[in-house]
Amino acid sequence: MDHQRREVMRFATVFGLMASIGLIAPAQAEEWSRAAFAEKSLDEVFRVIGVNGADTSSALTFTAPEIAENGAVVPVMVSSSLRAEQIAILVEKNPNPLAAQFFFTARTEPFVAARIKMAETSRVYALVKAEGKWMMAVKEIKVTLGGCGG
Amino acid sequence: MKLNLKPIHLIQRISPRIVKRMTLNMLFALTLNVIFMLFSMNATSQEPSDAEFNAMLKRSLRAEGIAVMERMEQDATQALCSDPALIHSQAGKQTVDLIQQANLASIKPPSDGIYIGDWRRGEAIAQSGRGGTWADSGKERSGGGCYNCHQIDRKEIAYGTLGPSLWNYGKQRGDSKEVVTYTWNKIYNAKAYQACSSMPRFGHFHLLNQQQIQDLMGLLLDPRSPVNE
Amino acid sequence: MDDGSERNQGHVRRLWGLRMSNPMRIRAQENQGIVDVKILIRHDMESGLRKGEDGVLVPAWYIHTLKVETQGAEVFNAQFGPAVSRDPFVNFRYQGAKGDKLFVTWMDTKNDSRRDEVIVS
Amino acid sequence: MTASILRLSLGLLLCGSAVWVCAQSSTEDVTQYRDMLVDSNPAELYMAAGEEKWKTPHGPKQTSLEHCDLGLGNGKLEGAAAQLPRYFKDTDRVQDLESRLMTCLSQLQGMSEQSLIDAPFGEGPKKELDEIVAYVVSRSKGAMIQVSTQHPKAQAFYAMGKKAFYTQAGPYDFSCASCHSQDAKRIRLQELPNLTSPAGAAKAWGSWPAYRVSNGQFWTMQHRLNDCLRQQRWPYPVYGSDLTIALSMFMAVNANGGLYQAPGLKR
Repeated sequence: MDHQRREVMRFATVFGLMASIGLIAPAQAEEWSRAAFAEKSLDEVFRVIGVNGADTSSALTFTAPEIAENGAVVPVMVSSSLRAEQIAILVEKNPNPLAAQFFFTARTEPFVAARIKMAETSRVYALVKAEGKWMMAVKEIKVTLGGCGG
Repeated sequence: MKLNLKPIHLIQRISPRIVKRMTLNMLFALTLNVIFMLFSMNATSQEPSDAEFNAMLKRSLRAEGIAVMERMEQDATQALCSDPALIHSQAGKQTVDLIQQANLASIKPPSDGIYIGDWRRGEAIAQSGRGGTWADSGKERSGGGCYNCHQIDRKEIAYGTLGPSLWNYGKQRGDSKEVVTYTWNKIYNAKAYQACSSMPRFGHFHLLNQQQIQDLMGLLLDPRSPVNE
Repeated sequence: MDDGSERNQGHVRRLWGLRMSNPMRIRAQENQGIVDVKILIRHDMESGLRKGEDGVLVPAWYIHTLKVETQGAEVFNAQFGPAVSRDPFVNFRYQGAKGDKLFVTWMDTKNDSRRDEVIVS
Repeated sequence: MTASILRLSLGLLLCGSAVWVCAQSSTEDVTQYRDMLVDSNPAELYMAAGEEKWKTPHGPKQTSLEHCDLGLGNGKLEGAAAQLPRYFKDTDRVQDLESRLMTCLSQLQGMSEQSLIDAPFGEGPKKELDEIVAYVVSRSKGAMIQVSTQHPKAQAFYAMGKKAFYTQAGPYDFSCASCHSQDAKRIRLQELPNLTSPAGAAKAWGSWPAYRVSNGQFWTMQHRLNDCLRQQRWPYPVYGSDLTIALSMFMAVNANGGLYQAPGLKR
């Protein structure tokens, strides 16, 4: 890792300060969708993020473990053979199903990997919007106990 | 209910007649042990003395919550099983028998004569590994932590392998008086059959109460329990 | 900004808070025109559903937006809810070149934010 | 939408209806889970913070830890962690990494050792110590574990650690050996390293300290041992106490010849 270490420079985050005192909007391209993350069922999340029907597709690859030793960290990876505009990851049995969503530009490859929390064993949905249409994949991920449980 | 923290000396828990016979036997065995230990100490000359070792433990550990320092006072079973060289020695083998007898003699059958409880509650007890640590209050009932070491209901995939699989336990063994008594005894005091078993003595140290042991018995032996599907 | 106001004190706290946040760990490597970007962020990502040691719920506090810009244009925008793991990790790819300067910015629900930059290798 | 969810649920029955098939492949699946996690270890965040703390002058003498001797000379970090615990002449003690760093923090920067010992895990000065540990061990990554018992005190600590490893006590009759003296066993789904075998000890000793995903914390070996003893239902081990160092000595010497790969990533 050492040889790969970059000189990571930190800015005074003028941007953040400006955002905090309301001089500019927090994000210009895609504003954080508080509503989508607050919804409590899959269908409500679909409605808010504009999914009105999605089918499984071989163009979509969703990689996640069958078994997660701990629900606190569940690695997920989504990719597509079609250019993606948006990817969303939903956990059916979490109190708020939408875990994360990603917005891509024409330069972004249709690929994302992240780590999410799962409250319990649940189906996990990966949704990809490509060419204006949504497709999806679903996987059941078992959340187990790894250690003594004491 | 509070955990009984102080190690119980087995000798005090068995009938006077057996004590008399056993004390003599044990004294003989222990004398042999001491001779053996002195010999092995000279042989390797690296083993710390008990005084040194206990002083090290004393300055390194402190009481925290229910985890009091008295927990470091070993009973005869723990003292034997802390010495792997001794267990496999000639003197050790004799002590092993005595320790098993003493543990067996200390087991109490259920006071209401009921051996088989509710398997559903038993499953919950088998799942929970809580209790007995310095982070526990001692007010809540402990779990049995059975899945930590055993496969039980096959639907639970997160099971340990330190102990044997208990899947179909009752289906394979039936519910004869011998099987029921053996199972009760094994949960109550596993050291009755294997002096240095890794399994805690759940009844002996009051880690589980009578009701909880009955419920675990149900999980293992009730024909309706999913374990016996 | 008016001096001595509570609002001003708030900013002092925030400035201190900004100084305390840890730098992100960013790896960005180009291979055949595709830049692979891996970002690790030190953040507790409190969901608001977790009880602390005193048995009281720890208030929600998590990163809600992470964005990556290069040459004045955004190439990646992520929105998180409380179900993104503690110390978040994100991996994405874009069409770029060695020497690209990436600006990575996160913002959380207490309006804390942080911006780090990295040169693609 | 609902219709397509229903269609999908057919595929999901794979695991639900034939649970035992899933059970048989569970170990493979857990391997998949771990493989997906190893790529980016959040311990790197602690390493970066620790490097800054190592290099920044602190305390009344405004000294940085670059003058700290971890056994290979002042400020020499490369491979140092892979040779700990060791006997130190200046303190006339056998010390592990954490206790040695406490010596440096107190001697070089005037920090109170007691305040470090007393601080709760993951907070205040102990969190800073954790970060320094993360940085120091990262500079031994790939080194061979080489712990010496040449000094009589080091030899005595190994013997003491071995005795402690097999000592049963407490209401559960547990010793370290109860869980860590056999090959290929596990608790729940977690494999238990056999710390009495060179391979098992090397795998365990060589991958701690580690970032634990279950609680999102970086744990030093002192923290790891503290939680082992908690689960053993023993009394509380004092941070940096001789018992903890002796147990580390036992593990580290058994691990000699193995590869030091810390900081690791654990469940």
